[in-house]
Amino acid sequence: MNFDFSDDQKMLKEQVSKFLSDKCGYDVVRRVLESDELYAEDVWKGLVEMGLTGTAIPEEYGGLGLGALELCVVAEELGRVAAPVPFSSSVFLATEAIKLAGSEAQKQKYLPKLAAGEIIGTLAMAEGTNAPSPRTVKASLKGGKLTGTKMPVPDGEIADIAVVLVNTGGSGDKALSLAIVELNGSGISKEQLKTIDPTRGHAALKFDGAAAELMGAEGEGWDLVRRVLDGAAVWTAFEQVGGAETAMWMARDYALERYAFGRQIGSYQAIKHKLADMYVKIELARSNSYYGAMMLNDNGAELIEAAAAARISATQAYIYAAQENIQTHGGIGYTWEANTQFFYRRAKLLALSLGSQLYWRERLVTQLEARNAA
Amino acid sequence: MNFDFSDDQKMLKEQVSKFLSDKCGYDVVRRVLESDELYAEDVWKGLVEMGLTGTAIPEEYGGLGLGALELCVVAEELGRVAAPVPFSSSVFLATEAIKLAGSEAQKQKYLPKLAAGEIIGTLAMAEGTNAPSPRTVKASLKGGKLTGTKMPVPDGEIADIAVVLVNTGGSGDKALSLAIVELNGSGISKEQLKTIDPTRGHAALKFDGAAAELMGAEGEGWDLVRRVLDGAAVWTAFEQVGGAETAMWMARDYALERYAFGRQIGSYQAIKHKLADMYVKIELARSNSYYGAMMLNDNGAELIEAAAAARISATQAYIYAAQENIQTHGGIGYTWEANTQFFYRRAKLLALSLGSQLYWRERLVTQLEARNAA
Amino acid sequence: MDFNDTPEEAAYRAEVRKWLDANAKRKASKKDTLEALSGTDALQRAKDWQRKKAEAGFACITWPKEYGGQGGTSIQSVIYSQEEANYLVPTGFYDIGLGMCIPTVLAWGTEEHKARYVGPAIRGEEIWCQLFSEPAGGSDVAGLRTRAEKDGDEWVINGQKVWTSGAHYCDYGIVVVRTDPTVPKHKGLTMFIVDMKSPGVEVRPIRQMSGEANFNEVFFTDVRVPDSDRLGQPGDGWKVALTTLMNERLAVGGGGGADWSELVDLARDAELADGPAINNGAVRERIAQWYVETQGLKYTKFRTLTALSKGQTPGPESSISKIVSAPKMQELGSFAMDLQDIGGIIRDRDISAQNATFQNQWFGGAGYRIAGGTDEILRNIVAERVLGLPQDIRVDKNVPFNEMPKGK
Amino acid sequence: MDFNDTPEEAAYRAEVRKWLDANAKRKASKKDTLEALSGTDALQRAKDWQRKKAEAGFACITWPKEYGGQGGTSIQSVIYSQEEANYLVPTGFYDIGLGMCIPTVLAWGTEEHKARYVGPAIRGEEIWCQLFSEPAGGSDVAGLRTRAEKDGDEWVINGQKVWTSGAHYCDYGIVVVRTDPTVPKHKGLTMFIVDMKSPGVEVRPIRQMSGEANFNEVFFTDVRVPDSDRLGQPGDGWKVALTTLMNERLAVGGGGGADWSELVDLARDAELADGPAINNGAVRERIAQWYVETQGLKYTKFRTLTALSKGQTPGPESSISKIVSAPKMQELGSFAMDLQDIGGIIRDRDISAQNATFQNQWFGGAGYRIAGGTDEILRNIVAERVLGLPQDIRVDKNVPFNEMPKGK
Repeated sequence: MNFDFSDDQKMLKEQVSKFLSDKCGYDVVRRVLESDELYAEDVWKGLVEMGLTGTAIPEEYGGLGLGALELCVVAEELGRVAAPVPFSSSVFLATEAIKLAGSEAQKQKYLPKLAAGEIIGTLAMAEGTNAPSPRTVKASLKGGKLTGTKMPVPDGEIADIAVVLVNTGGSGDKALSLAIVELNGSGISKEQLKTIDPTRGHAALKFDGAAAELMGAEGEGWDLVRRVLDGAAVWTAFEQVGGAETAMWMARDYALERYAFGRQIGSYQAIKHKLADMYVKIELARSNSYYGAMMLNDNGAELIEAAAAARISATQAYIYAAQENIQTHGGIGYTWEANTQFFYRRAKLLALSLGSQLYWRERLVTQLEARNAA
Repeated sequence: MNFDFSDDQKMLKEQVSKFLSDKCGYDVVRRVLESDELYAEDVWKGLVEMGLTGTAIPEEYGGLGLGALELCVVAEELGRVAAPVPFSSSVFLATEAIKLAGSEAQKQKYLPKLAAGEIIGTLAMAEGTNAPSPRTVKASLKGGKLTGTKMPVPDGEIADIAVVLVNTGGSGDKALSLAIVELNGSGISKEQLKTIDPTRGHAALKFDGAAAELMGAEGEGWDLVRRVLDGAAVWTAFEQVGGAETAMWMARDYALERYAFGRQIGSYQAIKHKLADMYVKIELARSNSYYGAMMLNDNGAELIEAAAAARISATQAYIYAAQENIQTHGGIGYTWEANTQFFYRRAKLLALSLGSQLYWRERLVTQLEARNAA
Repeated sequence: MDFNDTPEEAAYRAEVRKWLDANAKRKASKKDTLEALSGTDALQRAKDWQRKKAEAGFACITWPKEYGGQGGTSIQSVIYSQEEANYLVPTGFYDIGLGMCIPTVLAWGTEEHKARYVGPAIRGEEIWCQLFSEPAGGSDVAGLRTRAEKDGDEWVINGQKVWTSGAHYCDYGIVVVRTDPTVPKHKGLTMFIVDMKSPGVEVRPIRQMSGEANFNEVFFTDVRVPDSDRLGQPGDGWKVALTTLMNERLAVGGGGGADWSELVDLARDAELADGPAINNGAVRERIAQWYVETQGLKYTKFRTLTALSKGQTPGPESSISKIVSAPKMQELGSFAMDLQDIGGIIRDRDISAQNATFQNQWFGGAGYRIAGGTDEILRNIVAERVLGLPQDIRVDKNVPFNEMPKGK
Repeated sequence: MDFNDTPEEAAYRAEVRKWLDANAKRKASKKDTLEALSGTDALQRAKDWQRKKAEAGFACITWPKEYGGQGGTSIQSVIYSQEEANYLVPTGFYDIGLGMCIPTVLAWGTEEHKARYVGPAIRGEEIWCQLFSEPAGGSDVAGLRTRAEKDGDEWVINGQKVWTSGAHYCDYGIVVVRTDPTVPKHKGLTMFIVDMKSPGVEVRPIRQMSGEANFNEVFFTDVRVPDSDRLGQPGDGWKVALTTLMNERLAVGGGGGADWSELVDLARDAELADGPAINNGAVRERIAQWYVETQGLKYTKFRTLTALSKGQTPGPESSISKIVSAPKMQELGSFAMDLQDIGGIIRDRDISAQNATFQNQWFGGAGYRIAGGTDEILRNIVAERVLGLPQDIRVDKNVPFNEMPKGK
């Protein structure tokens, strides 16, 4: 039994943590929130220099050749500081989609650049305010031409390439395919969107006959994208746990320093129990995330359940911790000046970014039904 | 605007309250719980003598000719003491079903006896552990003969007549009809069931060609029984509010008298906020119940929504108050000797007796959808 | 039991409606409200409307005639509000002044105060704000640090207030300050009327997390107030403030915003990965739950109105409205965003469902759970004042304010 | 990161499994457990099994060899428990004695105590119970009133204990009593070993709300205990008791009972008025939620085991298991009853779904939320010991016990 990260993994975590606490303080998050900057380019460069964009890319494609577990520890640290960088889009989504579905040529072409941080990638799934699915995705790929509008696309304005979920006309779940498109070509317009979390840019991408190429077999897009999401769910769960812990400790520190009626507010049960509940939710999320990490790393048979459980519990923990962190702070916590808002915004962004809990519950229970029947 | 009971109604409430606090203390509830008694016959007789079984029966059929509102105040007081009597079965269900669906002859035959308390009635809907519906009710009525098993039937062992939901072979929602059957005839066997609340007896009734007669039009049973349930939901909501208030005040009194760590436990926020939450839920339930009462009394256009809202909120209030009353008491609250158990049992019994929250939510939302579309 | 007016009430309602029909435009849709309130001339329009109401005898209906009120009943006041809500009229600017400040002046002010201040306030000529909250105070309103020192016939105020609505356009405020730090905290406070245009009063907007700025910080630097503008005796400030806060509790509403009905509309439109949201039992459960809560609050208000109409005074029970509606506001917003899946992050009114109302509500709910009494404080109030449970142990009861532990 | 044993662990596990295969019957199904535990000879069978385990070196694996333990590691102990759980063996009778009482004797007893009591306990010859809770105590364990007075070389105990498991078949108990009521409450306590067959010890079963009787009240009337059976010094009782309670926290399990999997089975069978329960999104939401909680606790335990295997001591984090599983037990039972609609009230194992397991769990959950630390106390523990938040204001810290307000 060794249900923990290895010493090497912990050392990596330590390095990332040190870099981020030096370079990615609240001032950086606030800078991106309040300015027109689309991301913290300085922080991103530092991460690239550490080789982290290539963490789980095989050495033959220019990566570090490490595994899923190493990405978990990186994700947790990025979450802890609410880092305003396109790591999840480029690494958890685009890179992994190419690793999973790309042809050898596509891998050769894009993975080394992604590993080296020369390009930023993203995954374009949604088309507005419905859940992406074979019933709702309309963007089409015909004769190498991509047409339609994708939004919100994470880091859509800064990304160089996008893996796009497109409708190729098959029936039922076979309606969808994946395509890869270079975003600096013609027939593409980008528009920054107003969202709940400006520290992580999202855009509307309009494709009007843009050059694109199929990635993976035609009709396999829905299956492929869900597999990409399973992996991303695990890494994002670590990101969420990291953020939730920051929010919890922020609330706890404030509860110790703030006095009401002559006592630390942290001595009142309403606050104590709220914080205890944060802790409980975070511990459940962390434990489920560990199992998700193990399944992802081992390509285990329970990956779908494990990923969904990690995602659901991490989403609940982060939402609760971020929200009740504001509540613990009282009025000051609701001001623009307070740093509580970074986590409130990010918690909800991450809760929705890979599909809401409704999607994940359904994915989980469908799997449990099948398992229980067996 | 006069959203309150009238002075006459309040006087009736006072009378019932006085009678019950004299005659139906915890000792009576415990006596029925611990003995083979099926109900508190002494209390029942007293209620009959006060004419309450005929409260909403027109004078022409021997009743008091009062309305739905008067039954509400009676229900609340019965709930307050967790009275172990067949009032709901006989009055809210059987009597109202006959008033709604009975032929003139059926009314003439049964209502005066029900009003006078000479007979006890009940409604037999369920057939085991599935929700009764056109898809699950199998008991059949053919040529005046009733066959099948109904359980749990409230007060099935002591009831003299039952209104029975039967399958008469129509298609879809028209599969069901209502029948009325005298339970002292042949072809009927009764078996007392072990349930979560022995202070309100329930039986399995097996019909093997028992004589029965159709009540209301054939194929209208599902519609009729749902209308009966709407009314019963409002009265039961008052019963639930009454019980919930008793549980709340029991918890509150204990929180004042019990000390831990040198202080009244009612001075700790965990207990205070728990009690405040009870109060909030009860007030919402009471307000929804008032509106249900008004709709029921006026046969208003929003009866279905109002009844469902009353039932859902009263169920939630009673379940919460009863459960957290035990929690407030700690260990002693979980013993057989404690009176907390009466309310824990009764809260759940009433939560299920007219169909669980899942039924009522669905009834409500279907109605809201229709209204919002309009 | 009915919702109908008594004959007297009906007659009054008819009169109100007639006047409103003659003087204001009836609302055609929900959107109308927003438009009526926006624009740079909103304040002037509000002043005009308030003057008109006062002239017609529909302003401050329950106040004594001698000070410019109508000497009417609570239920008349409610009837007027119910009817006015159907018309496109500017509201909001006078809620605090007429809802909280002037009632405090009426209760504690001298005859001179009443003669000077009440009339202009009713006629809308002078707007009032309330200056209680402080950065260090929060839920512990009495823990305030802004101080006033006596200097001849004047008091000199120094300190900072926060969360003051409308401070930038108000003419007067009521301010509670510490005049004696050597006695326990509730005992060393005094209330003053302050001219908001006095030298040394500086108003700065507070930007909220949501990006809006609905409140202000107000800084006092050597602000001089004549002793004659004191409300109550020195040291009575807490008792005076309680009068204001009791009136606040009555004034706090349901929070508004999208509710179950908007959620039904959204659920009809929203496609989840496995089908239309409206068919999902988890969605239907929430629609039912929020319907039940909203209706419960609505009919609780009707019960209160009935009590009012019988001459009873509503008590701290009214706290339940905010206990229920504040978390609902936040949760409903959040859940509605979930129904929009990834697209739920979009806050652009042209793209997001129902003009991004759910996203804005999710932000606003976080603040509404705090403003005017947190979820936690309101539960304390219900537990203590309705259910009679003991206060938490108070370490600050008998300690001089300047010796109390304060934290950062 | 893997669940596999190290080579040493694997070897130990193989050894354990080999011995269990030779000495016990492997479980075929879940039901087997219940049958193995029932019957009037359960106690004797438990004694036989404990003796066998001790002879084979699998009892009290981590305890020192000199007192009859094996001097083994925590992880060996866990491995044995994991494996034993797959076999039909009688359990339960020794959990408190070997899990809480004897560890306290080992920590605080004299050499004579250890020599006399530990061996027979390990071999199952003597069973122990724990006598801490009192009617007036509850969550406030130190607020106990049972008193002992010195009389020569003996102490005379009078008072009442409650919630004592197994008092009727136990040979010995550890009892904490008040020996000095004139000092603050934590300081006047003393712990004793008590012979449960002593004159004056009377055991009465407590009937629970659910109808079962798993616990006892124990009355002490002039029970005499030699001073040599004192554990620790007079006045040290609270410190000694904390040793016991720390061990309890480790011993408390997940509560067991029906979980998401049973709920899936039920939802497949149950027909709601509008269709099969398994198709209802609200049902699916709860299946997902409880799956996530159960798995979260399971993997939290694996994280704890990993820490154990590295020689670390688990802390108060283990409280989270009961915080999550106790309300879940109650709510899952309650919700499963809802799925059975009106029929959910039936508690007859032959009629109700899955042998009335949900109904029984709904009763049991109400008790489980209280026993061994209420929901509320456990949150205090997490907040104080894990997150470092201050204790609530303690009015009982420096007050002589006999001057403290006590209520009824």
